[in-house]
Amino acid sequence: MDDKEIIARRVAQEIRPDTLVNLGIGLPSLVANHLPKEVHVFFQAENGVIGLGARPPEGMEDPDLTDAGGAFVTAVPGAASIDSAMSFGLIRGGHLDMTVLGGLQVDERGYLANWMIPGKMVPGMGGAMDLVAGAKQVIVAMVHTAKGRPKILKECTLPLTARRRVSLIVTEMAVIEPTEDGLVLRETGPGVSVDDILTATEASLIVHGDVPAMRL
Amino acid sequence: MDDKEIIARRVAQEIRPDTLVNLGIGLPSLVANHLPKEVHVFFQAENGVIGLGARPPEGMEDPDLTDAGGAFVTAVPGAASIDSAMSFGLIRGGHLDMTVLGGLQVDERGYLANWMIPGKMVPGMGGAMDLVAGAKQVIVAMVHTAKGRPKILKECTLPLTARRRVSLIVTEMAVIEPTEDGLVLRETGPGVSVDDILTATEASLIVHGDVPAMRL
Amino acid sequence: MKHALKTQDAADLIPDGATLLVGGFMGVGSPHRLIDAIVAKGARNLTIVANDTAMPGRGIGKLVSAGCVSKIIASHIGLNPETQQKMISGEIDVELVPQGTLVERIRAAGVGLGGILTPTGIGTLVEDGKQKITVDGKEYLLETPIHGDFALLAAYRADYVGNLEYSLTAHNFNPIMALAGKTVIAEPHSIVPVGMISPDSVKTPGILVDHLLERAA
Amino acid sequence: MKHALKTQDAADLIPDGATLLVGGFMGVGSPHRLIDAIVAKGARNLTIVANDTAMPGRGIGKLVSAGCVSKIIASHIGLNPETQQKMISGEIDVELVPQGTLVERIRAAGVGLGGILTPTGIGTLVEDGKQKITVDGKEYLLETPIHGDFALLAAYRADYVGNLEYSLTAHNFNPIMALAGKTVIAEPHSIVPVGMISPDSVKTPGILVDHLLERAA
Repeated sequence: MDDKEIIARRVAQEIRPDTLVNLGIGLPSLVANHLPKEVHVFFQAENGVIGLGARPPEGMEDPDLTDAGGAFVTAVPGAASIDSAMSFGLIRGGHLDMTVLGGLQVDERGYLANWMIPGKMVPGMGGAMDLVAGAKQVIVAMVHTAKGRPKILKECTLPLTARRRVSLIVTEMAVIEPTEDGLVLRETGPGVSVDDILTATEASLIVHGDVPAMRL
Repeated sequence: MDDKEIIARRVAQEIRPDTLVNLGIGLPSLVANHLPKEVHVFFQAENGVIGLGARPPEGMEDPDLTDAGGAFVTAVPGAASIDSAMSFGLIRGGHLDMTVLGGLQVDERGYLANWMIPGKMVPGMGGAMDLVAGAKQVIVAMVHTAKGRPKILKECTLPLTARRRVSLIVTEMAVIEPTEDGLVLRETGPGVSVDDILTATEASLIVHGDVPAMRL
Repeated sequence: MKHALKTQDAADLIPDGATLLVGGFMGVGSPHRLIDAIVAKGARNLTIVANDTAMPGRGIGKLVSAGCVSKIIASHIGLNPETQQKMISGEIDVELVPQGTLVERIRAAGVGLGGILTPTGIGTLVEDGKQKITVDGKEYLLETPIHGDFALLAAYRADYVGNLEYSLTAHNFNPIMALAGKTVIAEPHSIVPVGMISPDSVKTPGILVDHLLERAA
Repeated sequence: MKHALKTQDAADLIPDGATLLVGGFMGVGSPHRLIDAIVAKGARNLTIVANDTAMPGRGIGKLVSAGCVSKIIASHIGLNPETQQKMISGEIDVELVPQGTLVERIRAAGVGLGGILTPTGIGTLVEDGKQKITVDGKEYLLETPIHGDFALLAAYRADYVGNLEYSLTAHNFNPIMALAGKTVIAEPHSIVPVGMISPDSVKTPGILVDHLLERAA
């Protein structure tokens, strides 16, 4: 199982039935593949659909039905198409149960930076700031380190996405829950020890007794 | 011709083709009857329809299609049904070309009072404050005096509907245009002299030369 | 997927003292069966947020007549003399709000805004106690969100996901209130299987609707 | 009633230096024929307000490539490296706005609000130069309206009154921008006679639309 699959599988376990979930582009979008068939969830694409479906068969694409990454999709029975005001009204109004987003950095306060690297990458925040400010639960899904350097830091050095403590950080090495007291290590990844995690993490982690391994 | 018909006929002359017009309940609603057939206008009912039509034949009413007074109506071809956010978005966003409203008082500044008589009548402002604040043109359609007492005053004694100079005052005695310099008498009503108007008006009126009579 | 509730079971969800956003304009587009059930169970001390209180014997007017209501936030009560009497006697506290401001305040609550700036009400009694903010040299009133414990909606058609369609002037406040109730109860004329409503026809996405009333008899 | 315009005639209405609200999300729901005509006439110095600049060779990306644009207000330019290069070289001034804030700012302009209060952006670079206002103990940014000289919309179907319907994820910013352009030009796939669209299906009332483009070939 590669790192991305570990992360996607573990995040999928967090999704409750009958909720509204927004998956970011890239790694987070893989989470949908690992949802048990019996768990019914509506996925939102912030460009304007509730009830995002699978990719259409070749030749059956509709140019007017894409996900937020611009890829052709379908919609499930019971879907709704909405404009951007409704889409972000849902996100900002607290109607979105969960968002899963990629991350560049997360810090001890649970603050996320994921939208720019000054001087290098200025793509714009898109919907990320609204999602982090507005979703009931924010899950950061990212690999634990970048080129061997920790991404979970004492304090983010990159511009923040929001001043809001995210709900959970899921990497291939660990599940970490930001709390009022700091970052609590909840689970270890496959073949990874608590010490491995501490070494790969700049932020202080709170470790309570034996930390269970992810069950994937 | 009774007073109300004079007023309704004269106001109807102000309506330009291909505009969006909101007519208040009561006297203003009579204006629609006097519009020339060749002038195409969309009437808005602020409860949620653009393209208000005539009363339906008896037995053909739809309980879900009424005007802002609660009366059964129809809709013309090309009508749109809208929710209250869109309806008042149009009114407040400057998309409504004209509103015709009743008045309790208007003063020399052109300010209108039409929504309450403290201690006597507190119906609420409904959409009146939004209409006066937002419509491109505000026409006050009212009888000139109430029980022999002037309604066009130096300064309104009743609570204002908005701090906005209305566009035109049409009564059975006169057409008066509020301007930066004050109230200008534009036309006299049938069988009414300028002196009659001055006597029935508390506010100062600016009279330029010979004042033409309404052409009804 | 939601099973449709019996009207009385839906009314029983609403405790005394709750704040209810109630759709409708002079009774058109109001959830009439739900209102009847709330009257029948003898609810007390409700705060009603609605465009108007209709008239005695109709829609929200029934809640007023039955003594269920202690506070009303509305734009217009002029066609219901009972509401006016109860306001004057002090039985009901009435807050009057311009209609466009009312719908924007409810929307603000629903879409997570802390408030909106509007010129409506500037220079009038509506100013009282409100913050004024100048933007680009123009003065505005800061109007704050109005949340509801419940939103009670009337709809034309629903599916069992809770997606809603509305009809003609029965839209009015319903689609906006759907955003702003902690618990949203919708009373549709009819309910169709999931997949029967085109995604483009949905005006209130089902994920906003917590409970669906059984279809009209 | 409106006669449909030839695409080139519509493009000719737009002077250099104008501010254009342009619908679309990565090119889906953008007015492609109108964009091509604006490129063809060699427009210059445009300010573009849009969710994104798509990618080179697609939708708004074509305006960027052709050098028509001097300023962009958008939430995302990450998939168009040309926009990023022109931003870095100083050829184009880019203002980045969170997507939900962008749509609310455009809506505010369209519905006559002086601004809205949002928590999005608090504690981030988006705060810079903005007024902060506290309501009920919570801090918000005051975000101001964004008006356009023109709104350029894509729609699924129109009638000759100008009523518009949209399809699936091609709604996006179009229905909101329809409120906020001084002149609104809509590019529908098809146009039907007046009366063929149900009043309940209309998402943009025709009175907002100034010009209709001829239907797609």
